[in-house]
Amino acid sequence: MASPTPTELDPSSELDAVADRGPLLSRESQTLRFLLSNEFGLIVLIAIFAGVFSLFTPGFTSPFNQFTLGRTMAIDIMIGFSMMVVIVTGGLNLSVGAIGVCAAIGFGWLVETLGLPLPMALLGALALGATLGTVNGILIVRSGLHSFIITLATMSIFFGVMVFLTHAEAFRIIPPEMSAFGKMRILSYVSPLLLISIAVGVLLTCLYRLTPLGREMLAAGAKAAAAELSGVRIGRTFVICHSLSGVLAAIAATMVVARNGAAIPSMAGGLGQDWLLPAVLGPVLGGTLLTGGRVSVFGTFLGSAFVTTLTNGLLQFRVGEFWLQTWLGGLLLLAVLIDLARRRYLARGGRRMA
Amino acid sequence: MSAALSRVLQADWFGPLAIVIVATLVIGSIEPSFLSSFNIQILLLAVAVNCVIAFSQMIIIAVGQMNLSVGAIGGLAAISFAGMMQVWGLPGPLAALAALAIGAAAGLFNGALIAATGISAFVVTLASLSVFKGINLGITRAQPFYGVPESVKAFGNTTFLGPIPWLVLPAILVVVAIMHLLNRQVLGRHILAVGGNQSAAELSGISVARTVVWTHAISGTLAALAGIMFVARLQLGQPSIGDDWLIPSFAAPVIGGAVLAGGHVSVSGTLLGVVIVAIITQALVIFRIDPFFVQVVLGFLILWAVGINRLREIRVERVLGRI
Amino acid sequence: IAAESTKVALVPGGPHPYFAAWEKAGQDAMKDFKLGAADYRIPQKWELSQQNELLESLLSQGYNAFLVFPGDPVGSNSTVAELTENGAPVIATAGCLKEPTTALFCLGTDTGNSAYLGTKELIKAMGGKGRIAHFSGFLVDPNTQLRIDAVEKAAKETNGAVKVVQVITDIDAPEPAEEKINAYLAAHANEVDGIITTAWIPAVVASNALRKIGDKRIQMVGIDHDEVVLKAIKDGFVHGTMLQNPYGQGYIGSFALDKIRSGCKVKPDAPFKTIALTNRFIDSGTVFAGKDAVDNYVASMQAITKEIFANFASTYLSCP
Amino acid sequence: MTAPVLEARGISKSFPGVRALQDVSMTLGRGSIHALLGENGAGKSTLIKVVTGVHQLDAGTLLLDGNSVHFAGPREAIAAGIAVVHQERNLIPRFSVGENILLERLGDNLLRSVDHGAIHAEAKRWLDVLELDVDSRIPVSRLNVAKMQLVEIAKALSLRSRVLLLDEPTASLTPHETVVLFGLLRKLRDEGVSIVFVSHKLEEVQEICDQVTVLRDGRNACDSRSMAGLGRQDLVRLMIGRSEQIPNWSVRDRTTAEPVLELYGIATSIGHNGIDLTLHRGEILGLYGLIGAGRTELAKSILGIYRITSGEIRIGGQTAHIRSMAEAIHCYRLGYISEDRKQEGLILMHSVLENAGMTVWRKLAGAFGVLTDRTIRARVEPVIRQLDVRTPSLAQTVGNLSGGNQQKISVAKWLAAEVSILIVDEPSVGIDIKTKAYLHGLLRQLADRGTAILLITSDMPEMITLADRIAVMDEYRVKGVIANDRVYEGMSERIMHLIHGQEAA
Ligand SMILES: Nc1ncnc2c1ncn2[C@@H]1O[C@H](COP(=O)(O)OP(=O)(O)OP(=O)(O)O)[C@@H](O)[C@H]1O
Ligand SMILES: Nc1ncnc2c1ncn2[C@@H]1O[C@H](COP(=O)(O)OP(=O)(O)OP(=O)(O)O)[C@@H](O)[C@H]1O
Ligand SMILES: [Mg+2]
Ligand SMILES: [Mg+2]
Repeated sequence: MASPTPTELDPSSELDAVADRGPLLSRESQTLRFLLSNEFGLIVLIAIFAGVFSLFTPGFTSPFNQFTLGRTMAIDIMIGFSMMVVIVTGGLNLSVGAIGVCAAIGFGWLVETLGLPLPMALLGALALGATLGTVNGILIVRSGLHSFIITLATMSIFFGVMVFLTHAEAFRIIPPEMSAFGKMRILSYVSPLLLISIAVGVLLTCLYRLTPLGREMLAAGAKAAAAELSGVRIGRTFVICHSLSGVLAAIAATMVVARNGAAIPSMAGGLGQDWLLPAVLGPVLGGTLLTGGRVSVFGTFLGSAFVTTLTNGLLQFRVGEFWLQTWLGGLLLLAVLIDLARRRYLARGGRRMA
Repeated sequence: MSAALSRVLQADWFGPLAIVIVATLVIGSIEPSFLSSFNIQILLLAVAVNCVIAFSQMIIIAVGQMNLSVGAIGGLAAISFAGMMQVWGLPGPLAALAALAIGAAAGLFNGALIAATGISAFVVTLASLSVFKGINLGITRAQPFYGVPESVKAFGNTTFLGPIPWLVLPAILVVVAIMHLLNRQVLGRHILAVGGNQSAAELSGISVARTVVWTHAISGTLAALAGIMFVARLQLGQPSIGDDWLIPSFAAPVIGGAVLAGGHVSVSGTLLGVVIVAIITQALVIFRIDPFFVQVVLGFLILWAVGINRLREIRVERVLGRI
Repeated sequence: IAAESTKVALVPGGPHPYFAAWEKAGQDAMKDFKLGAADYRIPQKWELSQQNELLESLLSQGYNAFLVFPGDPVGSNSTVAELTENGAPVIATAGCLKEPTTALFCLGTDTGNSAYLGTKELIKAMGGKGRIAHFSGFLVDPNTQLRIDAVEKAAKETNGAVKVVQVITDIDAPEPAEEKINAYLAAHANEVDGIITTAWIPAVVASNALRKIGDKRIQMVGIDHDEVVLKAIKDGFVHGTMLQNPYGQGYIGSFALDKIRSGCKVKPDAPFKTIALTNRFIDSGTVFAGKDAVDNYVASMQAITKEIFANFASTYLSCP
Repeated sequence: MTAPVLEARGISKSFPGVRALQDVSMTLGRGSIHALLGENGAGKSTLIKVVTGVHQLDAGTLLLDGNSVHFAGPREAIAAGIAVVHQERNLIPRFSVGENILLERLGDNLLRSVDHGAIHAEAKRWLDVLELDVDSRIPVSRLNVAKMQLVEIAKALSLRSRVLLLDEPTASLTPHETVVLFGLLRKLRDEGVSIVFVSHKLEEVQEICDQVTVLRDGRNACDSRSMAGLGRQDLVRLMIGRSEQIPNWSVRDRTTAEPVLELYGIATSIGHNGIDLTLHRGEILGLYGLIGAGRTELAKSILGIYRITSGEIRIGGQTAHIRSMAEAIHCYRLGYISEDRKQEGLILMHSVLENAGMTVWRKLAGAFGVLTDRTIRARVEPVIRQLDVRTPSLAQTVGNLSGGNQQKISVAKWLAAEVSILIVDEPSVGIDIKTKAYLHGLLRQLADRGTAILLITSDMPEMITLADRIAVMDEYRVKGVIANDRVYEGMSERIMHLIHGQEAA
């Protein structure tokens, strides 16, 4: 296999002669790049573990388990997305959970107390998420402080205001279509929530691949100074990232409402902290860089899917109940080591190909 | 003179210190019992343990990584400490040493794995968090160890020189040691160099791998120390010790001026960050804030504290002509 | 249906010492009633989603009867509904689900009532007047609000002689509990006469704090049976504690689930109690244990268990 | 020739998709200064990195004093007495100048204490040797690129090693610092140190080197020849396979065209004062000055990065208040090629395509705001080809390109942007002579088509080749503006006279 060596690109010595030599991208290196990618690694890992689980536990492949697995996965993926769009900037949004809970409670209030129709209430919840996210973004950009500390504070504030207003009361009277949606099974295996996550994932991929805004987000996150000197409006871009994070958190929250059949303040734990782990785990395993500037929507999807599969399978395995976490951590380590070995092996092969 | 003044104004600790002083004066004048000897003792206790937790994270921030497993290591050390005293009847100091060793070993495990494989510290410590917490639950089955000897309890509960708790001693030792380490010791400079620019450090002949391993070992040891101190303070080995350390462990260094990307941390700033958080927590209790409003006030106070500090930085930058 | 086919899962909300007795209760029930299984399975963390996942998974694994401590009184309902829809009866245990729910009934401690009774005991010990501080658990747990209300109610009944001057919440973890309770006592110890705690960790920490300041003037009523609390009662730093009956819950609950699976129905006219969350509540017993009762608290709980068990089937179930 | 100190034999090294070195050899004699030449991407830096243990070689052997050695990492190379200044800056930004200089020498005993006093005393010595006037206690992040480069050189010198590898050490230095450095290098050579010197400035190479190795496309074009008898055109031929084409551009006068950028009495928060400049349509106005003259800062002040305290800026005849770069580009069609490609010019972790297209994304987005790789490629590929960028593909990470090729990308993205005023700050740092000619041609073309260019460069020949007029700056003031008659000797004399003249008088 011959990848183009630099000599092939040597232009003719005449200054103005721009020869038309076809695209500079070669197919071989694209294939190798995919095989070396995180996404491929995760697919392999999911396949390995899913295979082991379905061989050794009877319950894993049952329609009900696959359905609940998909449902849990869908929510974790969406939570992962809402963190991912901020990680792109090199920051974090600790308040994803708090925004999510606020959006869920806001949704509950809109349908139960105000009696709004379902679509309006959903829009209202998303708008609330966007607003809170925007507040984060503006505070971060205006103060110049790290998003970690700002969202740490707003996590307290958003959640505190919500608890203060509701006194931790849940909203239960949500439209029956909503809870039915949470329980709905397509072909008895698939939760429609998973389809929503896939759809959002496709949209996000388009954002980063096909729009100037998405590219600017990545550029600003990778190296703000360089992006700024190329005309990217850093501040505005960062604010939009946070607003988007708020919207995605709100979508995740409405999915949880559908799943729980109620909007409850404790759905994400105290201050919404229970969301933090799934929020960061998916993007990080999926190859989104914590330092910003690189994103993989599909990777986040697979990362979250991998962790939920692993957890689900381990629960099926019935390892000693108190030792489950040890197993989970151990298998996670094993998984990244397998992945590392794969990458080393392929990289060596790739160099030989060159 | 003005150079010295501007150096002080630029220092990381200046802003947090000003906040601490102002807050102490304001709270003390409204509620005199804030400055009572018992309250100072409580404040010192909280600061003593929390600053060790913060340092165990700070040192990892310094090298440009994150350690999500500080709480899990602390919890594991705590229950090992209490467990060894209860089950094997080990004397306190011996059990403490063993628990510190467990913490160091856990840190070494993290560090070695990160250094050897190049997998991000975030993923490694997340997985090991799970492993350590699982061992904790597996051993205790969520039951506390109660058999903490009186001597350990006394260490966690008594004071000297008036209101100063004994537990402050290990904390002071840690502060001094970390300060010395980061400013004056080759290892400390290596840690900051790796955090500041890893590839440059590598090219300058610094062994990044060795530095990372050491850093994690120190972090693990500190987390274990915090766990041990907690057992002394709580007087029992609770399996849930450490579950909630993560966010506070980051908050104090960041309030104190640490750069999350690595290469710059401030020991005094972090210490003051811990003090600020402790004062805020206490103020909320002392002023009897409606429990449903506590979180809101807490959030605004954090914003206020970091905001003030940031304003000062902007002033300094403006004086230097950067803006 | 034969008893061997009954596979009970006892699922608490997360790892917590309170539920330790469930394991033994399940094993005993399995032996005594010849069940297929009565396993104690815990979620790894106190997270509603983790508990939901565990329950769903247990269902796929073939468990067909559940004793569940609801992670959230409202939020756990949809998962419980899913379990019952799949033919597995559920009893809300130790904590209740908010109606409407598909759980058969709630077998547990009336958290509000327990707090109320505890406060009454405290007020008695305080001589009928004074100021009370109340330390409780997670604010997002609706039970916390019930407890706050119950304590307030008991204080109100004294017509102003007793006042609740402080409520501190979100101290279910040892670290914040240490910090906040000590800080409070440091600033306001001489302004309170009594402490009521309505969660496990605050009870432990407050007992220690009182021992530390050596103050026997402040009266305190705790909750549950942590050794620290019991010892503090013996030593006179704490007035008493409100015991609950986890063993009885696990044992009787397993028994009831098996009966239901073998065709019994819950009597519609059974003498259920009504509490804030539900009108199908069975009290698993809550007793106040003071200084004289701490040594044989196990015996007293067993007595209650025996008593409830003796006519449980006839009172609450109608069997073919 | 004296006994070889360091020998590389048949070295090969590949990266994914690139064969960087193939069977390359080089022999380094004791007490010699050895030039390592080649086009951008020829493999010079890679060879240096292989020799110093940064990269592991795929094939070949390294001999040190005749013994085969293998360096698993930079530590071992340093321990073996090899010091290096890499092409990219490798400093710890928050560490003091002094500590950066002595970083290698902190030692391996992790528990030893650091004596800051001794460090600064020692560092001061090396700063003095290089005649660099900075306080060794300030953090290096406060230095400009040129001073950072000198610090890096001091860092290598302080190791007092037998072998010194310098990868384009003079790229961002002005002639003055270069003279000081060369004096020092000669002294070291006479003390028996073996030095490898990489540079694209052939005058420098001819001035100081006694041996030469030339690489072409990763292979030896010549292996350790004596410099004696090799002329400039011989070197060029070895490097690019043909001789240099020296443009013979006519003198232009654009001062009659309409002014597009005017500065009147500009003073800034960092010390500029009373600056008057006018840039006309289609004009290339040079801005010359020694390091620290404040040219970069003036450019950044125009862009709104530093505060302007008094004076007026007019763009296209209208008073302009630029507050951000985005405004500069989108409202005033004003572009800026930064001198600091690593920090401000490029996003090293992103691909060539992303980097080169960054300035035109907004413009290229089609209906519904959709912007595909294909659209961007169509716009940037011609420029990238014209600048002869060596990359396996447009998807290559810019950070993996050779230094000169990175610089080309940071220039290319502005050539693609089609702005009407372009500020160009040290555009040809690290670019080989062939591409430099292309670049000059492109800039000249732009100007011919009406773009006004403000050219900041410390490279006097480049300045005299390109500029129509030259403004000379010193200590944050404009000392004078002279028309360029493109006669090197006369012009350089007049420029230096403007800088030093008034002081002497
Ligand atoms: N880490 C890397 N990964 C992939 N390719 C690389 C890497 N480092 C260098 N290369 C490639 O190796 C080739 C040689 O690069 P090198 O940096 O040695 O060139 P150079 O001669 O120093 O050029 P310059 O004059 O521009 O500095 C180039 O094509 C470059 O793209
Ligand atoms: N904010 C600042 N704080 C301290 N020093 C500064 C600041 N801004 C600029 N300087 C210093 O001012 C001097 C002038 O900058 P610089 O050398 O970049 O000017 P220049 O004429 O563009 O030089 P060059 O030839 O490198 O382009 C430098 O020594 C730089 O370190
Ligand atoms: Mg190079
Ligand atoms: Mg400059």
